Amino acid sequence: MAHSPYDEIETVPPAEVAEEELYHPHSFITRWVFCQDAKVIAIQYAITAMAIGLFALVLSWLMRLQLGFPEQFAFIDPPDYLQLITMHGMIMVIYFLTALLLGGFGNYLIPLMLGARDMVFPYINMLSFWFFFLAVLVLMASMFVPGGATGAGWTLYPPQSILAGTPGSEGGIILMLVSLILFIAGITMGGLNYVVTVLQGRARGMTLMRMPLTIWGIFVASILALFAFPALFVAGVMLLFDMLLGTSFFMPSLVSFGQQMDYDGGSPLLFQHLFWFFGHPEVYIVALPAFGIVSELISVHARKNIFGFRMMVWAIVAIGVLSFVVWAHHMYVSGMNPVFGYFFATTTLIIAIPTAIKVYNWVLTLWRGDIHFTVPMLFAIGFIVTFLNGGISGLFLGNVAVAVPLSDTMFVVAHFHMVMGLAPVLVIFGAIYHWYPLITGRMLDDTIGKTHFWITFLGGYAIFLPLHYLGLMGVPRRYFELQVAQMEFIPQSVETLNAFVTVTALVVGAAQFLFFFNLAWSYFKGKPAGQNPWGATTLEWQTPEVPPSHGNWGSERPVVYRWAYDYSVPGVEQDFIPQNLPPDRLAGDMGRDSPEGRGA
Amino acid sequence: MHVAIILLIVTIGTVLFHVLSPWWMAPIASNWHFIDTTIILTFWITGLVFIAILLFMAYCAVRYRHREGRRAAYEPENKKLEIWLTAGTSLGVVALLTPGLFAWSQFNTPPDDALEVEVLGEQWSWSFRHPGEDGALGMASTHRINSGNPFGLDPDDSAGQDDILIHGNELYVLADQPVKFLLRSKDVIHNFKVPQFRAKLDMVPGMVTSFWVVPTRVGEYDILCAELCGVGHYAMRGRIVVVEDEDEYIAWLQTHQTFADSMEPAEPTEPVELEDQLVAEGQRLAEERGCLACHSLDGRAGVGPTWKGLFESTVALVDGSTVVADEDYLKESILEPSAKVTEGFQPIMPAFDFSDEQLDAVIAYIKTLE
Amino acid sequence: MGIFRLLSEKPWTVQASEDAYDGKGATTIPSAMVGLRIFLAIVTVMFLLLTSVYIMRMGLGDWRRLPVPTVLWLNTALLVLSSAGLQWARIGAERGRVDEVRYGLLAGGAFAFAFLVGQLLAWRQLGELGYFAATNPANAFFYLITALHALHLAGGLVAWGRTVIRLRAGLKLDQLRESVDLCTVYWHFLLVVWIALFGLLLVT
Amino acid sequence: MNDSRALSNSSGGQTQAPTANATGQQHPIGLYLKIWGWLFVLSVLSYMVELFDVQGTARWTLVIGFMLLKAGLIVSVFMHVVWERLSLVYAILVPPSVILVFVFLMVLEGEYVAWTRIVFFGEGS
Repeated sequence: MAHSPYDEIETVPPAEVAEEELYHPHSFITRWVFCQDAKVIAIQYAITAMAIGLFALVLSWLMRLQLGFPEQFAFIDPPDYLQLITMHGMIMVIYFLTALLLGGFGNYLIPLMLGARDMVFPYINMLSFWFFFLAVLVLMASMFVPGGATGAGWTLYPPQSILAGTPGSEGGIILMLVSLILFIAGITMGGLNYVVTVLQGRARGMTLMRMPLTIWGIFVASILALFAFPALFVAGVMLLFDMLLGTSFFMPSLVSFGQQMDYDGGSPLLFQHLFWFFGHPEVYIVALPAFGIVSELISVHARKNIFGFRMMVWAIVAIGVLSFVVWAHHMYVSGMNPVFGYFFATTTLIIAIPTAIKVYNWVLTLWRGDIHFTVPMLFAIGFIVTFLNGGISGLFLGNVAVAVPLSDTMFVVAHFHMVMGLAPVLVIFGAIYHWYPLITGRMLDDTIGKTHFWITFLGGYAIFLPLHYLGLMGVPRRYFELQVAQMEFIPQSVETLNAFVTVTALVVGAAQFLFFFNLAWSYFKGKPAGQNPWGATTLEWQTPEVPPSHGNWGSERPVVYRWAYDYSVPGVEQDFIPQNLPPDRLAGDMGRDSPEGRGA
Repeated sequence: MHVAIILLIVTIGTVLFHVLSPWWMAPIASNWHFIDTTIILTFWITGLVFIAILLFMAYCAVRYRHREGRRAAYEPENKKLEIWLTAGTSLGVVALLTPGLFAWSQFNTPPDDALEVEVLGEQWSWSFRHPGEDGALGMASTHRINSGNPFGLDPDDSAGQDDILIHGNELYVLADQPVKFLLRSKDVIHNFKVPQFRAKLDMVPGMVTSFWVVPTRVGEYDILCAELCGVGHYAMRGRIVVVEDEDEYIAWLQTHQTFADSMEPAEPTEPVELEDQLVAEGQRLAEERGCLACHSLDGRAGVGPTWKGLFESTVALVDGSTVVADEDYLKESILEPSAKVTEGFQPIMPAFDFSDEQLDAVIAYIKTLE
Repeated sequence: MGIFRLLSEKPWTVQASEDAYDGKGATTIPSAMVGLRIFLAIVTVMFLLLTSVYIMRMGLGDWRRLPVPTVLWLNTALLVLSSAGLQWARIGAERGRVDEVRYGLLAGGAFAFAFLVGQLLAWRQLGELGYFAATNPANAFFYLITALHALHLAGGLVAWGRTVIRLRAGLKLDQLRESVDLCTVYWHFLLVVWIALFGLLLVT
Repeated sequence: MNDSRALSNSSGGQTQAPTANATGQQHPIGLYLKIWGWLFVLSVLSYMVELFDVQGTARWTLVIGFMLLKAGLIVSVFMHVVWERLSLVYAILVPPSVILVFVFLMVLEGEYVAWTRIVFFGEGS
């Protein structure tokens, strides 16, 4: 009885990407440089993003040195400091996290987890990477033009971003905007590919609800990216017009250093609305893939199905939709129409509900599980702690009146580093430890991995927890120097705290080289992984070869018979059932007696 | 096991840090206790959730860790539990949101008897405008700003004639007198922030924003700029003095000119004879007009070149030529900074509309810095 | 098709396999067409954002209405003709008539080029009258909006050129139908955007 | 048993789909002509608004109304949206409607900024 539906599946026509359309490389260049294989593009994305992320990490060290030991480092002066914070923020949010999570993980995992041979538009996929690469080059170039890179803060608020008095207002800002526009072009091509592949390229039997949560996260995040980045595009183009043609979209009449400027009538708030209409969904563009991946890690390593799967999917969709109507909670003290405060505080706190549910469900997945404390699991647990902490400080900042004393202080810095810095980075590490065996065929070293985890997690937590309290005290952000002695409300002890945070940041930063050492060493000397070392159900581990070859699936694409979380199914001997395992090949009796009508 | 222990340590450590660390909100000096109360309430609700979830995770880490023969439960969903959790969270959110919205509505309804004071921001200093006897501020706009009219007041607006113009970074307010700050910016976005007042708001060029506050505690407080406004952002600071004594307040007000007075041609005064007096005046000006935000006195290059040893030194300019920093050069550099820009610095200094006397004073001060 | 039903499915039960493969979505519409649709939605969002900014900026007091160059009416007609040309090609492709496809495509492309030249003329006219981008926000928006629209059309012409080349290379109609379809939908879309934007420019 | 029947029905629909698609594309030219006609009529109506010099809210409502009708006709017929599955229509129409929230709030914001300028700067009406 239970078998009959599967027989019918065989009549379903095969999915989109036909065999003959698969791209075949002809030379070294088409194999590794201008490659159209999503897996290679994923690696290209990941390496570029990690390289520039490492650069941004070094920038943060310089910032911390200045903050922790003011006046000790003469080579950092105020314009440098502003350039450091701007480049660090912009790189981390956009060129590192967005590119790595969508371009890196998206490209690698979407085709494999869906049972596709490749992305639907491989050529556009390749273009997407090269646009991203070009954007990175232009961004780097902006540091070498006269005046240096822009120091307007990653939010690039006009008027200051294009006026004298801000470093980089000569050329740096122009290159920054050009780089962003290139990035948007690239991410739009990539995002189109991810979305259409999810809609069209799934293997037979892979319904939307049978997709792993990782894919759900990346899918919804790609949709967000597609519809949020146009706002940044519009804002960027208009800012370029204001800068180069002297138009007044965002520029009111103003007197800059005693001189009347030609601008008139524009409104700086307009830019902020546009920027945050992109900027808030951007937070979830980073967070949703991380949510998805962490669900995967917890489920696999706790050997238990994710708790409340449907709730998790709904939460992802709800967060995706709501994220477009909360943008102005970044603008509570911006002087916007005060009426907006009520609306945005309400929507912001509503979005906390699906987010909280996700946290509960991760924790409840551990409950009654069979928890293997592997390195990916440790990173997932670390993520829950930091994300919970950062989510909680988000409740302070989302609640309009409470946000008034806290905005523009170190509290905000601590909040978004906890929730958008540390948390996604922990997930990325966990994901790399999890999927490295698939990508290279070798395991990463466990001892180095655990050391790396504990230093990163505990160190990161120790860096950002105290910063909340500095913000609570009123210590403003983006200050080159605090001059504690002159500020009555700041006790002397803050200097010690700042020095402590700096030292910890240096240690945690240095610990990341352990990770890169691990990556390199294990590539040659790591323990061979074999097929499916974690005992995962999802399709990417069921490829005929590990690492998967070009085209992923050998002669025949897989057919999917079940959802992605059949772990520890009662009555089945193995504690996991791969998604593509036909019911008649199940060892033991089929899970007919499991709850909710299996075998009805 | 060690995972559980470390989770416990993180939980206890976080709580202990919260309770024991010396870093906490600056003592409040205004009427916005309600904001503080809401913050504390948020700490309680979210703190309990934080502790509960972490402890539960620690429990799971011990109880459900992998052992030989252990098998996880199979439970795709548990509707009852999920509904309870959702409902509980929604309740918590309502408990947080309600006082928040209530406080916001207070924040946006200034009392009718609030004194309106204008705060004018520019890179990187503050000035203020008191409404004068009529209690009303005159119209002002950026279009009308020039060296004789730095606030851009409308000369034809009768309400503006008695407005008292307060140059310099210091403002006095009366304790227990509600003040509504009208915020305006000449150039870029700034933010008027006094940490002890809790309330703050951006000052946006091209519009006027406002918030209100009742200072409740006598004392001197720092004014900070809390919105990135360029290289001098960190140095854009002022003082606000809360006084109880009305006479003291009025005496302070009277040290400043009204708009009408400021528009009258200044009477020629006797030249200052004593060199010390001149230097002292120059020092006062340098501090008040924000010169020292950019020009250091200790030889360090800041936003602008240091003043130490500047006089009579040879200065390299961006166009490759050199010039000796004599009195004429210094004067020109103050009145028209973009004329000769020093090598290695950006042409970002504002033009200062100093009178000849003021110029002499500042230059006399610079001469002493050797 | 119930998106809510889809999302409320319990994937761990066997019932779920009823919709075991969402085959309709994958087979009836070619992926390229789905991709184009989503892209058009993105472009719509972009122009809508621009419009909302336009409306807000309009209310700020210093708005001076721009004289609409007469040539824009001609351009609108050209764009309509261009769209019609492509529609002709599309119908031809459906019915397997190569000549109609060829003439339709060529006419559509030629009118589109003419439209772009016309837009340049409009810019020159305005420039000669002294309406520069910086003088007034209305001018700035006019240049910005027309430039973005023209860029999109120019991008479409690249796809058009590729189709024409493949037609001349002697590809069969079956292999070309999809390209012609895509071009036509894109052209109609840009026509809608232009009519909406032109209307906006006219009434304000 | 019910399950398998439902499935075979749906898969049957899928095998037919390509042919249904091919016929679905062949709409009579008459339909297009009719739509052209309607577009023409609507345009004429818009000019009537201009011609009779209708002012104020009525002018805006009429002009925008005709514009939307025209856009709707083109999108639904020429871009074939009317023959699409509902879910795709949702996917295409929902994001732009979220933007409408943005449009609405921007109008409010614009009015607020303009108001502060009138009150404090004494700038024109």
